Amino acid sequence: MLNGIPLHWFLLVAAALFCLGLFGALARKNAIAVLMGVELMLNAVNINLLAFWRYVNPAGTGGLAFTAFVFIVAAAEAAVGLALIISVYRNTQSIDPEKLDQMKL
Amino acid sequence: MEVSQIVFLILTVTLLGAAALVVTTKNLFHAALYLIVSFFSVAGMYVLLEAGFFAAAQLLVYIGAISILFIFAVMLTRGTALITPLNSQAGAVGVMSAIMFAILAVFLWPAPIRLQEVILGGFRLLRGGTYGGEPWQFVPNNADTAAVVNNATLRLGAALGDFAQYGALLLLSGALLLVGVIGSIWVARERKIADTRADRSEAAADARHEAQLESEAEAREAAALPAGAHAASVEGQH
Amino acid sequence: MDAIFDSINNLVKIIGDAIAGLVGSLLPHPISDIVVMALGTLAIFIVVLTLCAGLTYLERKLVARIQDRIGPNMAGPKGLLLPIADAIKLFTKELTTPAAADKWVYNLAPIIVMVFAVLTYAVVPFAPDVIGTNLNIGVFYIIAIGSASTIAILMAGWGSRNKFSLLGAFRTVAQLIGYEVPMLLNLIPIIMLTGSMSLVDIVERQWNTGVPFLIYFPLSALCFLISGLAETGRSPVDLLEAESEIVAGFHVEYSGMKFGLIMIGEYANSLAIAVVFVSLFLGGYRGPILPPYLWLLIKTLLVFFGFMWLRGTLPRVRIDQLLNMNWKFLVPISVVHILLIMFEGKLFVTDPARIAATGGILVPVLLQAVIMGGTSIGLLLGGLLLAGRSVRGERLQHDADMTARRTANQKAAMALVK
Amino acid sequence: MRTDFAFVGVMLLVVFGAVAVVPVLNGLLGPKKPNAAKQATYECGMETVGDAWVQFRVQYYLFALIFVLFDVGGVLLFPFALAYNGVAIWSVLVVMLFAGTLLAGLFYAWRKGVLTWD
Repeated sequence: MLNGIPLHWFLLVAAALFCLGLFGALARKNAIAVLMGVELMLNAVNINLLAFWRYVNPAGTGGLAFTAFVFIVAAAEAAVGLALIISVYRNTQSIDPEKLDQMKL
Repeated sequence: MEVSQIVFLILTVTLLGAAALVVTTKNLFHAALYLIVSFFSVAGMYVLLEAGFFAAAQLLVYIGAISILFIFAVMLTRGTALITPLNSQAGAVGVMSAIMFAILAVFLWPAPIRLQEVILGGFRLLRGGTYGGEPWQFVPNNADTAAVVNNATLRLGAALGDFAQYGALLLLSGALLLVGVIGSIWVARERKIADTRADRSEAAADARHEAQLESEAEAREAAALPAGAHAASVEGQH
Repeated sequence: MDAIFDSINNLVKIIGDAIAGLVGSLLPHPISDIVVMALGTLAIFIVVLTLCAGLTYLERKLVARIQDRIGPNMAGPKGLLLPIADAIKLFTKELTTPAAADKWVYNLAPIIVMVFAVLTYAVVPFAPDVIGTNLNIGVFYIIAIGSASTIAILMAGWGSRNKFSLLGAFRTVAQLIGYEVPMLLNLIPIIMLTGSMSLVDIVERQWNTGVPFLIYFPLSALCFLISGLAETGRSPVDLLEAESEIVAGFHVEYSGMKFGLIMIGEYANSLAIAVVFVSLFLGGYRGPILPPYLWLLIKTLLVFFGFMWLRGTLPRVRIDQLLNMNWKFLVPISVVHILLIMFEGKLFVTDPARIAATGGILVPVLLQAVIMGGTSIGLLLGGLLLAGRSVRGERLQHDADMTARRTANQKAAMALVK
Repeated sequence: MRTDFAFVGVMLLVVFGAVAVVPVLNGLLGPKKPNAAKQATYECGMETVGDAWVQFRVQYYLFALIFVLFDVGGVLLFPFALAYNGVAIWSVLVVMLFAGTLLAGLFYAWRKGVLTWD
């Protein structure tokens, strides 16, 4: 209990955010929007990591270190994913993931 | 209601509202802006969790860097007007996400079912332990905890440099970033026109086509030649 | 006598405490805290706005002097009322909105520029115990806020739905994100020596050791200043509003007070850079004899005077030059600087307790400062030498290419004539 | 910790409120005579051709990539800089290796000509 906010509030919000991100990642028709959904999911993970760090083990650094790692992963994922999308768009003039059904461009 | 609870609820509403708009808005630039709003609310959540360093890092990394990448990508891939923002499986995906959230909510809500204890107890039983017991031991909210939380960034820094703790993680993340950036530069770079695969295959097809035309023409010439020669010889006979 | 000096030195704090006490006695507990914070916020906001207004007048006058003009002289005595006249003019202009604009984004952008500009001042110490809030991540917060405000420019460029706006916004963002990197990197040596990110701790360390960080890290100071100028779009690097190239950059379509907000926001940003520079490298509010807030004001005005001087003197650089200087000079040299300082910080130690723990050579503070400052200057000179040589090599190569092409053309022409 | 940040939150709200009033006030004080020519997109007097939201060059994205490399890497350097006084020399070497990784990325981009604006 941390000044009146119980842990499960944070976990519920993170769960809702994760499910919204999942919906975005699976249901959007635009590849960039799919990546936005993935970013939302990573943020939900970060909220969980920091919430457990703060409530359960603030003396340790595991939650913090892995949050930092998720930051890096998110940045690298966005960079590579968007570069791929730009490249695909340049070759096919489309960023609808459903239309990309060929192995070669 | 305490002040922190009110702040939490406001942040929750903005966060989930903005996230819902991110996944449904048709205009991608607006979706990127809503994404920024949700990042900002997540930074507020970090402040409530007393991780100030990560709140600022959220601003720096997510809003200052990743959102900019997203907006640049949106600008670079224009001309793809969307009639519908969602694909054909959207309904099924929505139902699945809702079910998933319902399951998570049931698990996470502490009373009256306390399913988390059931599940964790079940895991313990599977691993040969005993059923029951508190799943998480919360730390008390006293001066010691406050001091520990306050110098968390310093301890994180010490842990990141130490191979006994997270030094390997630091180097791994450095390598990941490096590889990611090199890969993206390689993929996104504009090459000379004959260098892209599409152009290369096109050029190859062109070359094949030309070769075929050429050989056909040669064959025709070759076929025409004896006839001509014959005609010439006939003419010579006259 | 001491009591009088004390009360003069702590003038702001005494007034603030009195107001806080008054509010606390009138209102119940959580609300009174929030009201006190809101009042403090408003105080900072008003001080910043007043300073900005005064500085615009000073800057016009000074730049006019540099360019051999008189400058503002009509509104009030010596044109002193010009900022007020400007405000009245901007407030009574018509607000035009392009019909094609993305209304929400377009209208929100100037407000966000201004809000983020003011937010920076939350962690700047004005005097001992006179600070918005002493965050333990102080300088990191400043960088983060500066980084997040980039979005407002993209919003303005997109929202206007104008080719020039969008082009200007793109170029601006390319410049801003580039120059954030040296700014970020050059804070790290200071944090390493201080062991804290709070601006108060950084100022106090400089006062306690008696050596400002300018002597420790001249290279960092230079990089921070250049990137600060570029971040806020001050004149030698004001590609954000290159009137002659992209009409006025991302804010072509803004008029009236919306335009005014963007301008004041940028001005507040450059003032913030000056204040932060003073706190980081010149000892902040600390100084002998005079009261602290006066010291901060004097130092900040001096740094800002340098900004104005640069604006009046130097021509605008091209965008390729600007980006080249950042990525090919400032960033690599900053990283190398950090690496060297990390080494020296472990080698030359001032604290005897640390010798026992991690080893090293015990040196007095001044010697440490001189060693690190020497490294810093040496690195700067070496970098300049290297960069100068490479630039000269490129230029010679270019000249040679041009000559070769010219002779080839002449030969071809001669052949044609024959 | 949380109370420190409360000031930032209050500042955000108060300044946002104070600043948001300004354009509204200007709208009340200034004249309102819109017409089609005034609301047209400004292009130095020329008629606008095509949509303004045109496609841009990939070079901007490449610059943003290198920025992300240093921005995200720099974030990890900050906690270490904070802990610098208390760590052993080996830790310093680990972090130097990390910083070297960032430089390697910069030099790769340099070699590939990404940094050359044309």
